Amino acid sequence: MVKDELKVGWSKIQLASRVAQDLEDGWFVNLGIGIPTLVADVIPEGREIILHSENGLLGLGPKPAPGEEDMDLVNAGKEPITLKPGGSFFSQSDSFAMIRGGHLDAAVLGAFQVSMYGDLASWKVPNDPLGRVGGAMDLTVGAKRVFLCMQHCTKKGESKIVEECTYPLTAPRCVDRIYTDLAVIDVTNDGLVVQELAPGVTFKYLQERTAAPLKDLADQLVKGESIQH
Amino acid sequence: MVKDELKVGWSKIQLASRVAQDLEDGWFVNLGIGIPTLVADVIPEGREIILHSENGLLGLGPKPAPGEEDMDLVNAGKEPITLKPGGSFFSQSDSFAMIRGGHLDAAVLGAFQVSMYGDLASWKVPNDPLGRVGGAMDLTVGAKRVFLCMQHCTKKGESKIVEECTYPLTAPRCVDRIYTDLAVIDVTNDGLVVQELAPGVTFKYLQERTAAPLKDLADQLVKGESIQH
Amino acid sequence: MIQKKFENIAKAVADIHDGATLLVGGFGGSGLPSHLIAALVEQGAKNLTVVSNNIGAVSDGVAALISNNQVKKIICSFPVGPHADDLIARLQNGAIELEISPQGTLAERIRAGGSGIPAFYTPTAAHTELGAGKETRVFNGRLHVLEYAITGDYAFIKGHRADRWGNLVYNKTQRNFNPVMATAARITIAEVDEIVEVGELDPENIATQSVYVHRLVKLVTLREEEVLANG
Amino acid sequence: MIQKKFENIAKAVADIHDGATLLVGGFGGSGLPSHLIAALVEQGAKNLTVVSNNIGAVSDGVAALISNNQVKKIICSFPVGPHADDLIARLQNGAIELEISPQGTLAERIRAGGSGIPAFYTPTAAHTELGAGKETRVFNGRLHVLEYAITGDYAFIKGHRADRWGNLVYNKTQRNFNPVMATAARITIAEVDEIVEVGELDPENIATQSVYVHRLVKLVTLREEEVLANG
Repeated sequence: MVKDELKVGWSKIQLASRVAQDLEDGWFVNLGIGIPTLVADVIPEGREIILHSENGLLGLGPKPAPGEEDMDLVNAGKEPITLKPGGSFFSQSDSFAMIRGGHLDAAVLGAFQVSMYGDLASWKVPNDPLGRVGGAMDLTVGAKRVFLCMQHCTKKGESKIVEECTYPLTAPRCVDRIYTDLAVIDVTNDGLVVQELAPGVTFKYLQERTAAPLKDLADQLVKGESIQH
Repeated sequence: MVKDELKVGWSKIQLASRVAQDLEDGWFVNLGIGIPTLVADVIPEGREIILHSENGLLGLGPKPAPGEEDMDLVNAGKEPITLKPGGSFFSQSDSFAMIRGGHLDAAVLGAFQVSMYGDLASWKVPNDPLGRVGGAMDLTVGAKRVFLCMQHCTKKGESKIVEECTYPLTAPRCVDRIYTDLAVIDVTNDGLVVQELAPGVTFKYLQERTAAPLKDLADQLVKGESIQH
Repeated sequence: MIQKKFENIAKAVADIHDGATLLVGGFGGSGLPSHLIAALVEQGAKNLTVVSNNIGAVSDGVAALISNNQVKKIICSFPVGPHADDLIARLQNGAIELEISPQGTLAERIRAGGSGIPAFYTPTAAHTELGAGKETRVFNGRLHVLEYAITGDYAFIKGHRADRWGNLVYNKTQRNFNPVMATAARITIAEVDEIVEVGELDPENIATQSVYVHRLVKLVTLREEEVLANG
Repeated sequence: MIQKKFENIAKAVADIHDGATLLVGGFGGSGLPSHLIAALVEQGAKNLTVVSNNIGAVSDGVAALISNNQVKKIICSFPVGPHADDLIARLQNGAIELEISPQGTLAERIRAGGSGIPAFYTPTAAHTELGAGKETRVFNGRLHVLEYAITGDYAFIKGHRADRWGNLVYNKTQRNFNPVMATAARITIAEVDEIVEVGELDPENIATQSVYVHRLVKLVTLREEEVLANG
């Protein structure tokens, strides 16, 4: 049973579902590459969320059935997808006008690091001559809300939540909420406030795995402090 | 026969035809309001000139037959027109991206005044609190060639060609060629060079009606001077 | 479920506040959201800043708001026309402020507003009265002026067909300023001839995407009015 | 009569000179003008500056020009992928210069190039390594960077259907960078699946207007190749 004890927290698909739960009916949302992409498959029934893909479409639908892939119908990760009724195609310049102009209700993105102030590092590891910025910087400055959806720690076990990012920034002060396999954490003017713990996760367990101070929502509410984001 | 002696020069439709003669096969051309609009009706046969209208179309065709007007298909003067096969519709921002980006081969425009340096005044009379700029400034800075098509003199008999414009400028140093009822005149680094005289017009007659010094193309060629525009 | 259709045009414009900035599409009468304008005349909001290309070309355009004393500032490229008399009178007595922007600069300023670009340089109007007093800069040996983005609290646009998500297609040159203005307002309200089922509009041919339209009003045709009147 | 169709793809790229700036459409393999790229590999022009979003996603994209040592500078947003090894090697030995531009900034710089806007301000990349060294300015309390237009001597784009005037329509997300790049080059060359009669394309649905396309090449299908081969 040791194995089970180690597996606290949400699986990737549970994490995606937890994010999806917070996306409101009628929102326009961009999903980044990686775990965020899974969110498309777990939108609660009866809710219309219009997904945006930065290569130029609104109304992204589920993966096509095997054999029905169309390489002219792909998402930002270049994977075949489908278009929902009501969807539309447009150019990259129109797509980023939409992003930069503040028209998306939320962007759900991955991260290398996020600071306690909401600084995001997601496009480059230090000393890499390349980097893969893509649309990440535009999404973080443009979307009305930036949600991160990521593993709480790196494969080496290091906290991705830090006091100050040591990786090159995607944008400063841009993240509103962090969803990890362990918790849902809001970036507020009062610091990082834990909104929800995943099954089997205690506040102590979470803080031990987080390289920045966390506040407990319950404590905050008891103290009557205002939670803003 | 006195009346006939007074009627030297080109009629409006002859003037429009003279302009049309210089528009090359395959050119994209914007026609301004007034006499320039007539150019659409006298494009030489066998030549494909694609006309642009700044309210958002390429491929402007002739006026519709009476009774077939469509108020959703109008030109920049808000008059009903038709669309040629191969034509297209687009927004104002796309239309002016086309203009400002230098994609039109020529703009044929009217004028209040034009200076010997090619400065154009066409949007406002002095001390008018209003002015009607429309797309004139964008066309004059954006089109590859700016052709004027106008009466040589005002109704009061004043020369529209002047040493310096006294009316507010549309753009400085922008006019390449001036077509009037009396002559075709190029704006060159050497000044105004008369390329062609209308029937019955002598160089002396033209100079007397022009408030800026003119040069005769024949003289220029004899002197071996370079004509540039 | 997304449903942007308002059954009542009055409700669609009810919250427009005094002092709001309003973008109004159309080019003369073509693509003009004249029913929304009429509803706003009825609603009565005052001290509006109105951004629209033509003022005075038609009586049921922005001229109607001016005549009803609802406008304190106009930004346009073409403030003249057969119905400009009330504008001229109010300019003369100082009741209205007029800002003339060249048509392409006006369109680009609105696009910038919708695209998150706060300012850009353009060669248009350099060395002219309309560029006077503006910040300038030389690029590639040519003088340019710095122009600032325009955004609106509301945009009134006219479309041909829509779906309940807010996707729009236009009819011919009706398009003009409508798609660009749709992008630049906090609340974009579209009057359309027809509302079709989601999925009926060709996804390759949606000129204004659903994300830009917040409220839809379907124009009632004369035939439909008869049916309504006859109960 | 206007006829932009070239019968021979080699002729369509023949005049591309050493040192030219080339815009290449596509997003990964979707909408990628891979036949034009192959023709340019054959043609051999060197010291190219290539502007394209993805480098290394597919082997028949810009990676082919890099591997053939035809590129001196890359401007892109995503220089990684399974076929980026030759790019990495040439960056390490200094044979290629790399400029990374955020994807939206890249698209907007190209749009600016096609639209006669020499420079604009954007919030993207402010306070980051990609904004470092750039001119900045505060608008509405927020830091912005000044970004400059990009234009090309040539653009390679991929379309679905065209007419001889040069009008283009695209297929789904094939559109991506193609319409914007088409506007920003002195000579735009499009490879298309089909060339139809003028008037067959829906005038409401032409995503790249005739004015932007200078040369057309129709891709020969496998079936047509068989027919040609068999006389």
